Amino acid sequence: MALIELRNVVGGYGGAPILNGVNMAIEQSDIGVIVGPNGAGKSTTLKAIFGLLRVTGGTIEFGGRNIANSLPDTLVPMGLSFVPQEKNVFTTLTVEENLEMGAFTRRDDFRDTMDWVYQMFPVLAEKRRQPAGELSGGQRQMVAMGRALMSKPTLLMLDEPSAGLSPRYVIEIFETIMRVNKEGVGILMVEQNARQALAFASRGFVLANGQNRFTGTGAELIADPEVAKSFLGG
Amino acid sequence: MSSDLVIDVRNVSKRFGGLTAVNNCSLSVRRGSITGLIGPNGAGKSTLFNMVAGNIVPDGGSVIFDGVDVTGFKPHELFRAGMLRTFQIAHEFSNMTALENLMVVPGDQPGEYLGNAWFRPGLSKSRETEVRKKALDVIDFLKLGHVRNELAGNLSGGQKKLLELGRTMMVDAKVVLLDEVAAGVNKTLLNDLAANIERMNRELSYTFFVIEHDMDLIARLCDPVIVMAQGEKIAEGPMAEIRANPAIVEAYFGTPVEVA
Amino acid sequence: QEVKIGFLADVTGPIAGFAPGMVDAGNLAITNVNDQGGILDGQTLVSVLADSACDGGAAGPAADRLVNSEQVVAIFGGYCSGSTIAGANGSAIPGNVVMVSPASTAPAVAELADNDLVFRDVVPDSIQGVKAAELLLSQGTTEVGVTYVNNDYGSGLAGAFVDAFTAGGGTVLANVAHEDGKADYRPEIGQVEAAGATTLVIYGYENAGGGAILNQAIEAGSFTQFVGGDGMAGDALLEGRDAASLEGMILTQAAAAAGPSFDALNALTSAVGQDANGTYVTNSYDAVFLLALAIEKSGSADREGVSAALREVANAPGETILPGEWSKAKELIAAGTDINYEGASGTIEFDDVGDVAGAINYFVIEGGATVNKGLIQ
Amino acid sequence: MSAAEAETRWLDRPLYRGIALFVALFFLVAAAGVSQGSASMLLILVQATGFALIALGLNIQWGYGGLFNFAIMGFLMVGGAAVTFISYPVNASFWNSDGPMLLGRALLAFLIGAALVYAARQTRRLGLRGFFYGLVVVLAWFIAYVIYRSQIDPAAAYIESTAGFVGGLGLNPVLGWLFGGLLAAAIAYFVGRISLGLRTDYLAIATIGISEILRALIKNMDWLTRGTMSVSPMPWPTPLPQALQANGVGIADSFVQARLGFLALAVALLVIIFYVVQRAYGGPWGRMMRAIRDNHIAAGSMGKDVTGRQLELFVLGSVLMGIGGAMLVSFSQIFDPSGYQPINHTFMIWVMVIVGGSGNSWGVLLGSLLIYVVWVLSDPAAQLIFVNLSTLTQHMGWGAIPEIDSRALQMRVFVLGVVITIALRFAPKGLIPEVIRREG
Amino acid sequence: MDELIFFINRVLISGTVLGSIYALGAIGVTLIFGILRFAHFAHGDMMTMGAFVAFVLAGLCTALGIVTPLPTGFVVLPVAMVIAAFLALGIDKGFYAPLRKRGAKPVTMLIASIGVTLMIQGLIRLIFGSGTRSFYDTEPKDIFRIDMSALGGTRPISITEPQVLMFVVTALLVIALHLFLTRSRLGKAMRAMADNADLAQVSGINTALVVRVTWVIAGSLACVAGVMLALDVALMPDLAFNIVLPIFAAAIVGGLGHAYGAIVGGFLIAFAETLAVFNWTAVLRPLNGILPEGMALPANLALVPTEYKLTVAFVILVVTLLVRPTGIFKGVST
Ligand SMILES: Nc1ncnc2c1ncn2[C@@H]1O[C@H](COP(=O)(O)OP(=O)(O)OP(=O)(O)O)[C@@H](O)[C@H]1O
Ligand SMILES: Nc1ncnc2c1ncn2[C@@H]1O[C@H](COP(=O)(O)OP(=O)(O)OP(=O)(O)O)[C@@H](O)[C@H]1O
Ligand SMILES: [Mg+2]
Ligand SMILES: [Mg+2]
Repeated sequence: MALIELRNVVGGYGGAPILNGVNMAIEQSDIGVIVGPNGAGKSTTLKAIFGLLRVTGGTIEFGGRNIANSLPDTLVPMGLSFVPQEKNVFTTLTVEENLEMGAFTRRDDFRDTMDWVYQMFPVLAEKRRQPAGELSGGQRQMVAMGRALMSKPTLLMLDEPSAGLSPRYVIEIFETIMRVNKEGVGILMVEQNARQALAFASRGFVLANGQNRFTGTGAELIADPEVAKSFLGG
Repeated sequence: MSSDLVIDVRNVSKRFGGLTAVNNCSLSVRRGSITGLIGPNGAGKSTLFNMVAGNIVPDGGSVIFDGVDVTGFKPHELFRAGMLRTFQIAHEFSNMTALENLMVVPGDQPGEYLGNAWFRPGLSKSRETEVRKKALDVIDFLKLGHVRNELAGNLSGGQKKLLELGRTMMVDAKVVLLDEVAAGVNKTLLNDLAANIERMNRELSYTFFVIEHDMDLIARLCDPVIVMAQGEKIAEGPMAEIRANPAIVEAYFGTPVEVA
Repeated sequence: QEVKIGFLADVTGPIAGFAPGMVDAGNLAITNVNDQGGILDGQTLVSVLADSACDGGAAGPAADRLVNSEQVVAIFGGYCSGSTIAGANGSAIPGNVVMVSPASTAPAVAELADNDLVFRDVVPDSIQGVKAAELLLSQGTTEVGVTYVNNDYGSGLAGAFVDAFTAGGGTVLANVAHEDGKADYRPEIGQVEAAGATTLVIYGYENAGGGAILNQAIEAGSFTQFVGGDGMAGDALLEGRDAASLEGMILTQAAAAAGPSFDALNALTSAVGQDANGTYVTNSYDAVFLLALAIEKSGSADREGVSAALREVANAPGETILPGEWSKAKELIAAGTDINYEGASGTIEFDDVGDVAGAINYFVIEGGATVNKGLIQ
Repeated sequence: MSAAEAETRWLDRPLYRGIALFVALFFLVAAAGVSQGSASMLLILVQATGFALIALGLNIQWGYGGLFNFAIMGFLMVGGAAVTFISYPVNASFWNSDGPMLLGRALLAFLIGAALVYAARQTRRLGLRGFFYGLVVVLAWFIAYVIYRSQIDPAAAYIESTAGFVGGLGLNPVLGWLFGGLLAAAIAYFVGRISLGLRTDYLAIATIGISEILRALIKNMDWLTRGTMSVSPMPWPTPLPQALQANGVGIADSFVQARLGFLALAVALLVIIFYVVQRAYGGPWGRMMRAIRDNHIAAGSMGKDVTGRQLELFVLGSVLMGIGGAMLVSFSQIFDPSGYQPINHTFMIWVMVIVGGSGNSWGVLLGSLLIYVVWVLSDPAAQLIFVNLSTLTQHMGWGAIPEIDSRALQMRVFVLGVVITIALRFAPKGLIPEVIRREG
Repeated sequence: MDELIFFINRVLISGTVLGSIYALGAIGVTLIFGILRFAHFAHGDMMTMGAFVAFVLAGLCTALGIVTPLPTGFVVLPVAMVIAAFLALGIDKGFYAPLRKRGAKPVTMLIASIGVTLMIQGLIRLIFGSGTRSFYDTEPKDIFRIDMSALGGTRPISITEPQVLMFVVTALLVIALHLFLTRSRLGKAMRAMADNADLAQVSGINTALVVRVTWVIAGSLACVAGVMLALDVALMPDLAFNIVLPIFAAAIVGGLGHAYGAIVGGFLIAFAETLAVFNWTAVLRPLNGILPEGMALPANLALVPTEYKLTVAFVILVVTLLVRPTGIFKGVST
């Protein structure tokens, strides 16, 4: 059974629907990447999963339960985690407090998780007492991901994690994502750095006008000339 | 001095509290060029742009634009002098429609003055028709036609970036400063945009000054490329030359992704 | 059948603290009238209340509602001078309605071009201030500090006091304004203290800034003598305060807050649980009772003639009428006898501009009680 | 689609919604007219017109410009003081005294002080920086303050003791309204220059501060405004009821006719201003202002002179406030500085604009009329409700509410509060919200 | 010496009392602003409401014949705080939560809070009338006069019991609040939400709970401030409404959203008010001995007349904002 499965999801912000039947399935071992033109509904899809907008049709199954229209504070304990694209750290809180906030829903001792995060991002351990607002763009992205990992998710969703990062950080972030995935966290992310992302994705989804256009493994999508031309910039 | 330089930044510095974002930095942009500006996150690129475009007053040093010392000028004065910028984090007019976002850009609209609005409606009206036509053209070019009546605040991240870029097409500017317009924009559309930038540069002799992390785009468009790190300019030259510099490669590009 | 008297009352706004007592006093007068046979041919006298909020802008609509919608015969009010003036100019004067204000002490009220329609049964600030100054000088006090509430009442009273006190050879060491409603008056008190005054004259309201200043001045402990005006007088002064610290405090108030008239009113108010010593309570009762008498005298529920009748029932000569003596007054009027109402707030004799002259009594706090010392000579 | 849904859609269209609400308002006013009589209704309408002008002024500042102006009371007082000065009869005893001469000297002192401050600020050009520059400027301010006080204090004392106050010029009140607008504009210009750089809430509290400062000045400059003693009666631009009565009009009719005259003048002014404002806002001027409101950084980089334009809006709005404030003073015939309270003269205007729908002149017009009418009617309404409530508690054997007459009136504010919260609850963007201009 | 004592009595103690009141009020304002992002205008009336709650409780105690060593109004404070917290929660649920749900703008919330202010004011006056009341009707207020004759002073330093209590309570509350915000999970969540509400929601923080906690804290703090003010001065329906402007000024000068900023701002405004009208002659009088003949100090050396007292506070405010546009501690903004 898939970790998460979207079937014909329809939803929007109150006006005309933005998602007109989105389908996707991710296993816990998968890295899924959503690509597509601007305004296709990629971010909206992630928000729909995370309960940040109204889903009016279709089902979103996570761990066998339909979670459509559930709120984040119920989804996080279930193992779902989300890193928005912008403003994804608490700038006035220290790095460590940022991580603690990620573990807000947990009642158990989360110190080992924190150690795990610090192991994965050693820079953060150095800066644990520093306000997150003083970090560079790449470091912030790590804090954001660390925060999301503190809830010990089984599925981590990321919205354009590489946007605005210098090439070096793009590589670092992607490597981190792969590492996280190897630790047993399913990944679903939106990327405009599509070629690079699809290169290591096990599942790729091309979205346009709120609908799936192509689905396959990352390699398949890159190889598809039609996809390459219309969505990956040739 | 040399009218060859349209932007000449001399020894500017900017501190935020304890942090020196730009440190005694000098660089210049040749007229008619597409000059790239790259560097690690937090190098001070956007801060430099802000000082050139008048959004931040430098702590020291001066900015020469088209032979005039414009240090301390207000952004709108620089706009009138022919400088136009985009923002890294989209600064759309969120409660206005996409179309209006573009229509508001052209300067010197007679209808923007109360006197004309009250007493010379004809003048305002004819200009208004022109502006609308132009805005519609730009909207179509950016493939935003279907959302032209949507509030800009409701657009997707990439669409906002496109709108940001669209503004530069609404006026004839001498110099356009682009701050990471590619981030979040679909690559296919980006190809069209790059072609358009090249065309404007060639046919309308716009000068572009481009901050970008997308090396393909930089390589395609820019010559020369300036590299900044820790608030200072550390290198300048054609892209090939920059890529050949091992120090920069190590600090900035890193190594290619290995597929797991 | 009803005869309406409008109450133009500043129930909300800056003087909300003591306006209710005044409204109640007015209503008490109305109850007295109705209980003793009603007005004219046994008709009921009723009050119509309108809120003027101590603001000229708000007083306009309020007064107009009374004059043009409710068609009242006469108006009791307003309280704040601004309300009285705005109500008079906007509606009462053009509408030919008599107004009697129980509390508007500003000189501007006397200057209205009012066709003899606007009266007040409160002694103008000037007289009380002058009398207080004379009293203090005669007692040998030559140096005082003054603090007054920064409105027409306080500044008028303090102005008159200071002028008279200095003219009489005294020195006003500090003359400090205060605004009502502040959390803290220690800086104001400090200014007076700093000037070296040990006698503090407070021209404010006991249930607002004046009371707070008195408390904080007691806490400061550097004054030996307090003096207050009618705004400070009342039973509430001794409630919740250590009477010992007020020992010797002098209060001035328009006469006769004692004597048969006051006692008569005091009996009436105590019966219904009101406080005759409350701020402007006597003036309010008198004003409404006088209006009722004037309507009775004029013989009809018509606005015309109330003004002239008011003078006749208020001014000497005539058979004396005390507060609450409605049935007696009614009989006398029916018999055509001239009457002269003696107010609980003082001898009410309206002059040309509708003001009362009034004598000033003074009181001293002695042994935890307010003792009436009679007229200031 | 169900019928209910269709209905909400229909009402959601701003035009229909606006018409429906204005019709409802008309009935409310008409009902007030029937119950209160036409004279009272006209009085309410005149004052409401004044408030509408003021609210339009705030709408220009907040609705168009996003400027958090909480200094409305200050501008109303300025307008009031202005019309007092222009239209109140001439005070001969002042002009025949030494007062004008002393005031002239004070003015001279003021100018000297201003020059001194200006000069001190120019030391920056001479290269003075940092601490010493600050020191020089502060010192200059202090000296200027002392020089000015040394002249104005004796002048004030002299005038207050000889002539009371300076009196007026005895000119037509309409001139006074215009002067009120002008004076408000001048003050708004300076206030704006100082404070418009502040962000929303910080600007709000700074302007509250400025309005308190203005109030303190106007209330305590007895020589100029007669301070707490208030000035009256102010003349009307149109005939007073007394004047009509002198010409043989009956009392009841005189009220109606006189107020109709004033109302006609006020409404004419409102219509002209409304038209003029709407016209500018509908075009590129309004679009530019909305752009600045939405994102002033971007607007600046798109060539809009943000500070200049915000100042333009601030001054323009304040002009309307000055005119409105002056008109209200003329109408009520009294200028009473103690009567001004932030809650009634600043926050209430905000309520009018927000409940009506900021950014939409029609909405603001509706809001100001509605709130004012509700405020006036809350007086009898509160009495009706709560006196009956007291009777009820009496019947229930709980005893009457003490001081019920006054306490019922205290509930006026409660009635108003209920109306405000209910209106916002069902229309958080205002009764007639701003229209998004979708075109092409 | 007397001059110094005078200064202590008139400036230090007076400024501290006023500053404590402003600070207690401003903390609530600033917390609500930080987390809910609107200027809660009704805060002043929540203070008054809290004071009346305590007044009723104190009245009950007296009626039951309970005698307490400290002022009864103070002893019942904990209970009053609980009640005030519930009232605050109720107000939020009834008036602000529906607006929040519909995404109302901050200014709409501000106007709604004006509506709430008006309602509270009306209700308080309906129930209690508009007169002034005192917590000390049945017991005298203790005044401590510290004799300074040992140090050569002729006058005592005087301070009242409620003032001492006020200092203690303010200090304790500030420390408790600090510990709560920096140490507890919920406190950190509150700061997180003040920082970035959307991200807090995404992190799974129960934002509704945080909002409730905010109201509980703000409501009970308002109650403390109101009771303390009423103990020091007197209890009246417009007790705190009159000082809501300086309270906002304090919160803003300190920088909105910062609890410590509110404290600094409160004391700054209070001392500005106090010092502006302070008559410097009182402390400089010894100089008269040194100064040459004919150059005696004038009787009044205050910066401004008392009519302009609040004006000075506001001038300080405006000047502070011109130098630091978002307050001393770099506050947030809507
Ligand atoms: N307004 C500000 N206040 C405080 N620090 C700032 C501010 N703006 C920028 N900085 C800091 O200045 C440094 C340079 O920032 P800048 O935005 O210029 O970097 P950049 O080169 O554009 O980076 P990127 O590629 O990530 O956009 C960073 O460390 C940043 O945190
Ligand atoms: N809050 C909103 N209200 C109304 N419409 C919205 C809102 N947010 C997004 N939209 C619309 O939904 C559509 C899809 O937006 P979405 O953000 O999902 O795009 P995207 O695929 O993530 O694009 P991008 O690559 O540019 O980020 C867009 O047309 C946008 O205009
Ligand atoms: Mg997106
Ligand atoms: Mg940047």
